[in-house]
This record gives sequence, C-alpha cells and structure tokens, in this order.
Amino acid sequence: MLNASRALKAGAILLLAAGILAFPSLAPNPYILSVGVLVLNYAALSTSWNFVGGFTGYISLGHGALAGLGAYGTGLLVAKGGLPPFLALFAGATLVAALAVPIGFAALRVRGASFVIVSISLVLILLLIFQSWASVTGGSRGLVVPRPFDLSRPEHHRVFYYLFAGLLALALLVWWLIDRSRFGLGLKSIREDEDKAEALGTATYAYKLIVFVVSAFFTALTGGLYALWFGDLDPVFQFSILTGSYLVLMALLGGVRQLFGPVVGAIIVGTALEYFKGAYGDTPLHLVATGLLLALVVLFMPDGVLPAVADLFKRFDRTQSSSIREVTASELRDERLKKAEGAAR
Amino acid sequence: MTSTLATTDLRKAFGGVTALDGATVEFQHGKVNALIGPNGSGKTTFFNCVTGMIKPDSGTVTYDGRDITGKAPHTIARHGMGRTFQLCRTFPRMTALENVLAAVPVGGLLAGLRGAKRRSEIDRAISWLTRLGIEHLAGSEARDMSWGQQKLLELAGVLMSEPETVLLDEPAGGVNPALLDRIGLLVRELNAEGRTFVIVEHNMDLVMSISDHIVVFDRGRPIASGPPSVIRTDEKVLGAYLGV
Amino acid sequence: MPSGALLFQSVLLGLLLGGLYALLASGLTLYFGIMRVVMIAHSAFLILAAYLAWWLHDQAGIDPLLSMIGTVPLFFLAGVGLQRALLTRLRPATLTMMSVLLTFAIALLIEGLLGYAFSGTQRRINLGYGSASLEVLGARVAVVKLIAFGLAVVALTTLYLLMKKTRFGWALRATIQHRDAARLLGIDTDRVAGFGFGIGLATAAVGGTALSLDTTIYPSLHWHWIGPLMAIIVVGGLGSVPGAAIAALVLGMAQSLLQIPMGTTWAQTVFYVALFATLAFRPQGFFGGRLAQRF
Amino acid sequence: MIVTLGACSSSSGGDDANDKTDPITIGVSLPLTGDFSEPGKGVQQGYEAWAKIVNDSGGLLGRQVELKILDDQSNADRVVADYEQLIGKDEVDLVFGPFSTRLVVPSARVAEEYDMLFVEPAGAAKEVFEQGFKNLFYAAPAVANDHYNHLADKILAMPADQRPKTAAYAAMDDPFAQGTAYGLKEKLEAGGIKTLVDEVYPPNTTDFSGIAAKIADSKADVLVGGSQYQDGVNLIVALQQLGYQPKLAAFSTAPTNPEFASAIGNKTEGVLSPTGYSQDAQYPSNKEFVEKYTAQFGKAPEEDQANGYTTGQVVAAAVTAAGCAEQGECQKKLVDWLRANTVETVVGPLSWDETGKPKGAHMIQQWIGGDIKIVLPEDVKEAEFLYPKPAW
Repeated sequence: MLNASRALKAGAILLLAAGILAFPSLAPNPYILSVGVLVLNYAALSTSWNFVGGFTGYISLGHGALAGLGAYGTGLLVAKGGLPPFLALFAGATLVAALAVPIGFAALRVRGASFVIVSISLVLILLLIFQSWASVTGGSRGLVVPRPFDLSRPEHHRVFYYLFAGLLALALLVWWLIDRSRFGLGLKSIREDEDKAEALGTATYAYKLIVFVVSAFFTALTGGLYALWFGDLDPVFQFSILTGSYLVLMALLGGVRQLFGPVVGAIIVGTALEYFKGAYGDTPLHLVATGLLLALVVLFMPDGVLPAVADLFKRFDRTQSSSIREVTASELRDERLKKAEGAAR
Repeated sequence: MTSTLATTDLRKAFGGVTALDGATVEFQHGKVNALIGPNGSGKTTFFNCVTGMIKPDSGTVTYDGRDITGKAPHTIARHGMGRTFQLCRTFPRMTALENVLAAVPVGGLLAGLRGAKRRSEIDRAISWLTRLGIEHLAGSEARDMSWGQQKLLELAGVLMSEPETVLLDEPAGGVNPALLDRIGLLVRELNAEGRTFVIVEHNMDLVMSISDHIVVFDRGRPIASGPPSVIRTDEKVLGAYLGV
Repeated sequence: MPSGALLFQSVLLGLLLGGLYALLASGLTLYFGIMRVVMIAHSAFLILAAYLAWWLHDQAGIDPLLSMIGTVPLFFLAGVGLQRALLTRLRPATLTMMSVLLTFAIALLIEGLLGYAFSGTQRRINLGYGSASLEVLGARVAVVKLIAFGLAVVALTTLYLLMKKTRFGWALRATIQHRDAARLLGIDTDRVAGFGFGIGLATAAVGGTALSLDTTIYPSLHWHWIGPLMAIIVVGGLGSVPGAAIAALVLGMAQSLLQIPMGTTWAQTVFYVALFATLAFRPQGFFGGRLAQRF
Repeated sequence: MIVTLGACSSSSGGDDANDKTDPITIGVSLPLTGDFSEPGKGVQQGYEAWAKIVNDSGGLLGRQVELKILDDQSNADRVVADYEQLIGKDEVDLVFGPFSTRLVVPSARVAEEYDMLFVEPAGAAKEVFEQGFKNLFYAAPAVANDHYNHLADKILAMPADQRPKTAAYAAMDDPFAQGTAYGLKEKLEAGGIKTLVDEVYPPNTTDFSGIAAKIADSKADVLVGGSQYQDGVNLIVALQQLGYQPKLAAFSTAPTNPEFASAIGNKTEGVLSPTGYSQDAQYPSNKEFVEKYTAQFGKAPEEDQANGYTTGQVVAAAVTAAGCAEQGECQKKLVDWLRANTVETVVGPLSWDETGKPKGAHMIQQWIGGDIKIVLPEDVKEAEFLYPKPAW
C-alpha cells in the first residue's frame, strides 16, 4: 500500500518535472514563454519563502523586499561594479544573506507579531531608501541592468527559463535536505510549539536565524536572476508589499508543509494572476481577488491544496481507515477550557 | 540530603499581582519531589522561572550548584533538566516518532544537517515509546492521538533527552485511573534508575503515594516541606487548603 | 542652521501630526492588547473613512466633520463583526500569524474596492477654509490641521475616560491584562473583545475624517500609514495605549524636525530606525508592560 | 481590456499581413488604472481620435487601422508583459508608446529587442534617450529639461534691479517632473539666481507642510514646482496656509488641469506652466484635430490627448512614406525614414536627433484674468507676461 502511494507521488513529481522542462518547446509564442519564466520566478521565490514559513511557521510578508535587494544588489554590481553577471548574482545574494543576520536578529528575538511587523517594515523602509538614495540606486529613474547574453528576445526568455528552473531545483533540493535533517526536525518542532521545543533543548533563536538567512539567500538569488532577465529595476515595483503577499498566498495555497506546495501554488496563482490581469486588467479587481483568495485560504484551507488532495485520496483508500482516532488532544483541551469557563461563571 | 535544584528568594510580579513572593526552595537529589499548593499559589510561575520560560524579577535559581537564573530554556534543558507542560504539549502535526526524535540534542550546525532518522536514535526512541506502551502509534501524528496517549508521548520525548531531573507539571491532569497508576509506577521505576523528579500535582493520592519529599506553596512562597507523613498533618497546610 | 522660526514651525507641525498618529496607534494597540492581533487593515479602514467623508462632501456637500455621525457607529459595528465573525474562527495556536494574513487580506480588499469605486486618482476635499490659517507666536497653523488635531485629542480623551472610568473600561483592561483571569472574574471576554475591536475601528473613522480635511487620499495610501503606526506600537511597547501615544508624539515630532536637515523621504525612515533599534536592544518597548515580553 | 476600433471586425489581426484588406493593428499599453491613470486616459483619447480620423478618411495605405489597447496599471512589469503579448502573441503590425517615463524605458526595450519602431507620447526625461535605443522617437516638441527654456531666457533677460535673486525648487521624485524643475534650475543657477531650497518628495507624499515650511522660511523670489497634478495643488495649498508669496511661481502639468483653479481656491493669477500644445496653434492639422476631437468627445483636447494624436501622426507619416506596415523588415524602413525627415504635426514640425530626442522647446502659459494663456515665446503669445505675480 505504502509503495503504491509512493509510486503515485514519484509519478506526479516526474510528471511535474517533465512538464516544466518541456514547456518552452510547447509554448506557442514568446509571450507565453515569458509568462512561464514569471511563474518559475514566483515558484522559486515562494519555495525560498517556505524555508521560513514552512519550517518555522513564521509568516514573512517582507520577502518581496529581500528579492528586491537581491535584484538591486546584482544589478548594481553589474551596472556600477562591472562584475560579470553571474558572479554578481552570487555576490549579491551573499550580501543579502549577510544583511539578513542583523534583520533576523531584531525580528526573531521575540515571538510572532514582531516578526511580521519587521517583515512589512522592511518593504516600506527599503522602498524609501532605494527611492531616496538616487545617486547610488538611480532612484525613481530606475536601474538598467545590462543583458548578460546577446540574444534575441525569445531566445533570452528560453535561456532564463532554464536558469530559473535550475534555481528552483536547487532550492527544492536544499529544502528537501533540511526537511529530512535533524536541523529540520528542530525547526518543525518550533513551528508546532516553540516553548515546548525550547524546553526540549532546541536553541530556537539560533535555528530561526539560520533558516531565515538561508531563505534570504535563495530569495535574493531569485531576485538577482530576475534582474538579469528583466533588465529594468524600479524601487516601486521591486519593493512592493504585494510581491510578498503573493508569495505567502502561493505557499499557503499549495501547502507550506509540502516540498512542492509552493511550486503548485505558484503555478496556480501565477497563471491566474497573469490571466486575470490580461482579462480584467482595467480594474483593481485583482487586488480584490487576491484579498478574497487569501482570506478564504486562511479561514478554510490553512493547510493548502496538496494536503486536501492527499486527504481525498486517503478517503478513497479504504484500507487506510483510521483506527486510532479517538478524541484528539486539542478537542479535549478546548473542552477543558470551556468547562473552566463555565465554572467561572 | 544533597540538594540538586534550589532557589533563593525568587520574586515575580505580573502588573500589580505578585505571583512569587520570595520563594526559597530546595529539592532533593535522586528523590521524587512534589510541589503542591492551592490554585493560584504560584506553582506554575515557579516552574516557569526555574526552567527559564519566565525571567524572575529577583532571586536566584541554582542547579547542581550552578547559577542558572535567567538562562534560556534550551540552555537549562541541556544542563539536564527536562519538563512537561500543564496542559500536555506535543508537536501536533508531527508523528510520535518525530516527537521523540525532536528531543535529541543536535551537536553543531553540520551535525544538524545529518538525516534526522538515524538507526541508533530511532531504536532508542522506539524503546522509549515501547516502555511507555505507545510504540504502535510511532507513525501517527500527535494530533490524532488521545489525551492520555499524548501525555505518555510528551513524557517519552522528555526522557529521550536523557535528563537527570524531570519536572512534571500536573501529570495526572485529565488522565483515567488506570493510566494514573501506570504513570505513578513509571515515576518510581525511573526514579529507581537514578532520575530526580519534581512534580506539581493536585491529585493528593498520587502525590502521597509516590513522593519522598513535598514542598507546599501558598501565596507565592513555600509554607511547609517534608516527607508525606509530616505534610499530611501540618496545620499550616490544612489551613492553606481549607482557606482557614 | 535652520532659523528659529522654521524650528518652531516644525515643532508645531510635529505636534499636530503626532496627535493624529497617537489616535491611530491607540486603536492598533487596543486590538493587539485584546487579541494579540496585528491589525494590518487598520489604516485601510482609515482611508475608507476618509473616502466616505470625501464622497459625502463631493456628492451632497456635507462637511466632512458631519460624516462622522455615520462613519463612527458604522465602523464600530464593522469592528465588532470583524472580531466575532472572522477572527474568532482562527485556531488559537496560529492566531497571531493567521490574523495578520486575514487582516492583510481585508486591507487588500478595501484597497481594491476603493480603487474600483473611485479609481486610483488622488482626491482632496475642497473646503472653504482649506487654506485659512492662524498665527501662533509668529508661526502659522492651518485651521484644518488644528481641527484634525482637536478631533484626535477629543477622541483620545474619550478613549482614556472610557478605559479608566467606566465599568466596560475596567473589563476591557482586565481582558487585556489577563484574559483567563478576567474570565474567572465573570467578565464575558468575547463580548468585551468584540466591543474593543469596535472601538478600535471607531478611532479609525475619526482619524480618517481628520485625515480627509487636509490631505490627498488615494486607495493605496494606507501602506503609507501602517508602517509608521506599527513602528509606533512596537516602540511604545506592544499593548500599552499610553506607551503608543507617547511614542507617537515623540516620533511624529522627530519626523517633523528631521525634515529640515534630511528632507521628507529620509525623515520618514526615523520610524523604522526606531523600530529596529527597539527590537534589537529593548524588545519590550520603552513604555510597555509585560505583554511585550512574549511577543 | 481590449478596445477595438474600426469598421472591420477581425478577431486578432496580423495573421495574414499580406492581405491588403486586413486592418492594420496597432498595439498600445496604457496606464488606465493606477498612478498615471488620468494622463493615461488622455493619451488613450488622443489615440482613439487619431484612429477615427484616419479611418474616416480612408485609412492608412488603403487599410483601416485598429487599436488594441491593454492596461498596464502604471506598472513596469505589466507594461513589459503587455508589449510582449502584443508583439509576440497578438502579432500586431505596429506599436505606439505608453505613458510616463518610468514605463517608456522598459517597454522601449521590448520593442527594440523585437525590432519594432517605437514612437512614444510621454517619455520626456533625458534618461530615455541615454539608453542607446535605435528605434525610439519622442513625439513632442521638447524633452522635460528643455520645457522651461523660454521662461529661463525671459527671466535672465530682465533688468538687474527687477530680476529675482533667489529661488526654491520642489520636485516630485519622478524623472519627468524632476526633469522640468531641474532643467530650469540649471539655467537659473548659471544666470546667478541662488538656490535656497531644493526638495525632492516621493510620488506618494500627501503631507506637504514640512516642505512648505522650508520654502516659506526661505522667502525665495521664485518658486518652481516639478509637479504632476495633485502634488502641485497640495504644495500650493500648504504654501497658502503659511502665507508665502513668491514673485514668480511655475509648476509643470498642474496649472493646465481644468480643475486646478477651484482646487486652490481660484487664487491662480500669475501661475506659470510650460505646455507643448495649444488648441489655438495655427498648424494645419491642428484645426482638423480640435474640430473633430471636440465633435467626438464633446470637449477640446488637452496636452495629453494631443501627445497621443501626435504619435499617431508621426507613425502614419512614416507608414505612408515607406508604403508598408507589418513586423519584420518594414519596421527598419519606418525607422530610417523618420530619422531623415521632418513630420508636420498638431504641435508643429517635429524632427529628431539620432537618440530620438526632438529638437524644440515648450511654450509658457500663465494664468491671467482667470484663464490660462500663452505668454512666451513672444511670437505666439496671447497675453503679456505678468511679473511679479499677484498674491495668492
């Protein structure tokens, strides 16, 4: 039984990989291919986000800013520092990872709420800085990143499509490695119950900080690659609060505890966004749609699509009926609390 | 009589409410210690101060002669003190096996990148689950387990980290009589193997039957201590409980 | 070196601005105190109220101040509804994170619907007294700013009296300090929490009206406000209303004064610098109580 | 959103470019929502008016023209995706530029990399012409930095005892708005007029009291605002609140807006603004434009509409001369022709240097007697230049 479900899973993954790799040859025109690049960019960003969100349960709305930093870091190193593009890409991402240490130091020292506040503030403050510090960043005039290759536009898209696919694969690999490691187990225990994890001897602060830096590195790497692909950076769009919220929506929709959750979410949301903007572009309704979808996911499907689908399969699979399910602990706890409340009245 | 965990003049106030009012306590090494007292007498706050979850306003906590006041909970845990929580806390969306494995101390960063499921550690984890009688649930997520099973799982996790001293916060809370007996037995067994216990508990039968040394709290400080036979007849204790 | 007149003018402007910040931050603090919820949509409601004031003025010529008769009760009800119908649905274990996402989603919804209804064009109420000003010791103070400040002071005072002098205020404070204990005292904490949210949103209605008097509004303006407000509540100590008010005045003043040497954009960064410094060196905030320690 | 104009109703154009009865499809992306939606819609009307006028008179090369307009929401990511879609997927025959300098550079790169001619109505900042684009042409008389040239000449020509001595500048952090103010600043500084205040504010600024306090405190003679619409109004109101009275006040864009007067309490007398277009200009095509535009939209065209229309005129001239309109080789012919020729438009004859920069300057308008009138240059003026400006 186990083998059958494992084979099913492996099949699905192979199908996904094959689909992603075959896409450029199937894309009917360069526009569709460019949408594909954008979706892969989202998938890589959202997977990078999931290092923090999925393992520790800390929701960051500021990853858009880290991607923007990566983009500007790479762009500035190429355009003003004269570094070769891909060296600049890694140098930029490393710088952002280094910067993530003090940010994480402030954001993660205390629990939950402060982290979210810092993550949103990060977007807002970086927008201010990159707009104002025009002598370095180009300000609102934008920054033009030279093309790394001299290619026609369709070829340019194709090359970057595979580069993004490679980056996504790398991020997924690292996520998978952490997922099955002892470090990953510690992170997940933080997500489940931080006090408890700490009482068991897990150095929660250090764990959170490390994984935040790893996440920042991959996010910046993706942002930098985007800069090399897109070519024009503008603070307003690089440091947009919306980018971060899209990433959260994608990861949450796909399922934050699943390796491929963010990828699936990115394919769904990324395609929908592109379609939505194409079809209803003359209204700000995509904000409404994003908001509604986010609210619905948070309220009714906080575990995401993939677990829901898995549950569906399980329901068909009669042999795996749950024999151990009595009253769950959380139900019992709620009952006790209610009793206490009743007694108090 | 060697002391292992001791506090001197521990104080903690929340806003205007004094939770600990100069608590000076000593627990005995290698024994089963119990901490009892009426509701709101500061037992849980005391527990939290000792394990580093809350920083006391003043006073000191020493363990094995070392000052651990205000240290981070994970540091204190690594000194050899493991604890359970009042309303049983497990990691709900992790399997029983993972719950126990999460208690294995990680050496360094590189060591942390090794696979979580190494044979030797799994064997040790399974043996703890077996000892607590829940090895058949190793692959189930904690949130699917019953209350009693979760209490046992939490204990298995704490034991996996090989603590010298185990602090139990209301181990009898919400547990049926059969399981209660098993927990009592287990505590005695583990104590016989050399572990020190500190137990906060309301169930007097359990406390009187398993503990060697009892500390009674009232209004944020100890009012009596001694073996069960002494505590049973102590005037002040009766007064505190009956509200005289 | 800036002239004395300019300094004095900036101090006055900072004070007026700080008053508005204080009112808005107190609402944000209230939510956090009651439910540990960081209410991202607070400033979106602020902009919504400003739009309603603008719309009523534009359509019916109603003075923005009168619009509060409608918006304040409406927002109070919306707040109660928001808390009872949505936030209580979230699992307590993940409440802090998920409520951020939920209120974030609400903010997006409001922004999108405002954009849909009124387009992204910047709007401004043309008041007869829009450019009138008073002279105070050589400095000039715009009448509209003075009215906005007055509104903030009245609202804050009302809030203070409500919290300190009424039975409801006592229940609210008890709920903020220790929810379980409040329940043991026989307080219906769910009801109190709902009302607390209502009051929080009502402050946004007042703030929005004050805002609409003197500035331009557009749908995405709320992001411009939420950052400084969040910084204020952290610096003030999460959950402390007086802390938030003091932090608001101090930071508002700092922003206004820093504009002289640094320019508008860089001056805004003072909020974030204060936020990071607070979290790095004094995470419990500067005026906060114990709530801040665990969050 | 897709706006389809024209008599023929082909679903998506360009499939069969050789068929001479097919309409010529023209792809455009415009900010119909977001920060730049107001001017974006103005340009849209200009394009639509152009398409209608062309089609009514028999089309281009005997083919009808059909506009395909997408909304980029004032967003650079979108604008690129839009042109990508228009050129790559919809295979339009020609493209027109979007609005706002911020959006022109990214979209011009798409056109460049697909080898499309790119005539644009709004990328006025000098940076646009420093990117090395070979297919780009700006369809207006002057770039932002040259907008105030006539005013600068006028001020510096004043007798020394009347000439203002100090100036304050406040510009939105936007390449166009800042370009106008800094173009004037450069020239005035060179002429010895001291800069007392130089403030740049982000586009989302709503509270101008701090900036206004600085300007009022400086008591500068000249006030220059590098503004779009609303920020200009806000700044003026904030300055009025502080009782500041400059001898000369110039704002880009804002004063030409129909709602400007009521927004600042009708205290407009003497406010200056550069403009690239006048409804009363005597160029031959302008008469037709104003007449037919007014008939179509019920009001006279403004500068944004004229810019859109001009873009159409420029492309039409090239298409007519080259005798073709499709992707591929043809685009090169169009570019080459524009590079070498002058086009008669509603804003006058236009010609370009090798970077696509037009060679001209803007007229200067001033509010006089409750109406905005051209005061500079002398040869086209409708009223006398008013100095010093009355109090507001």
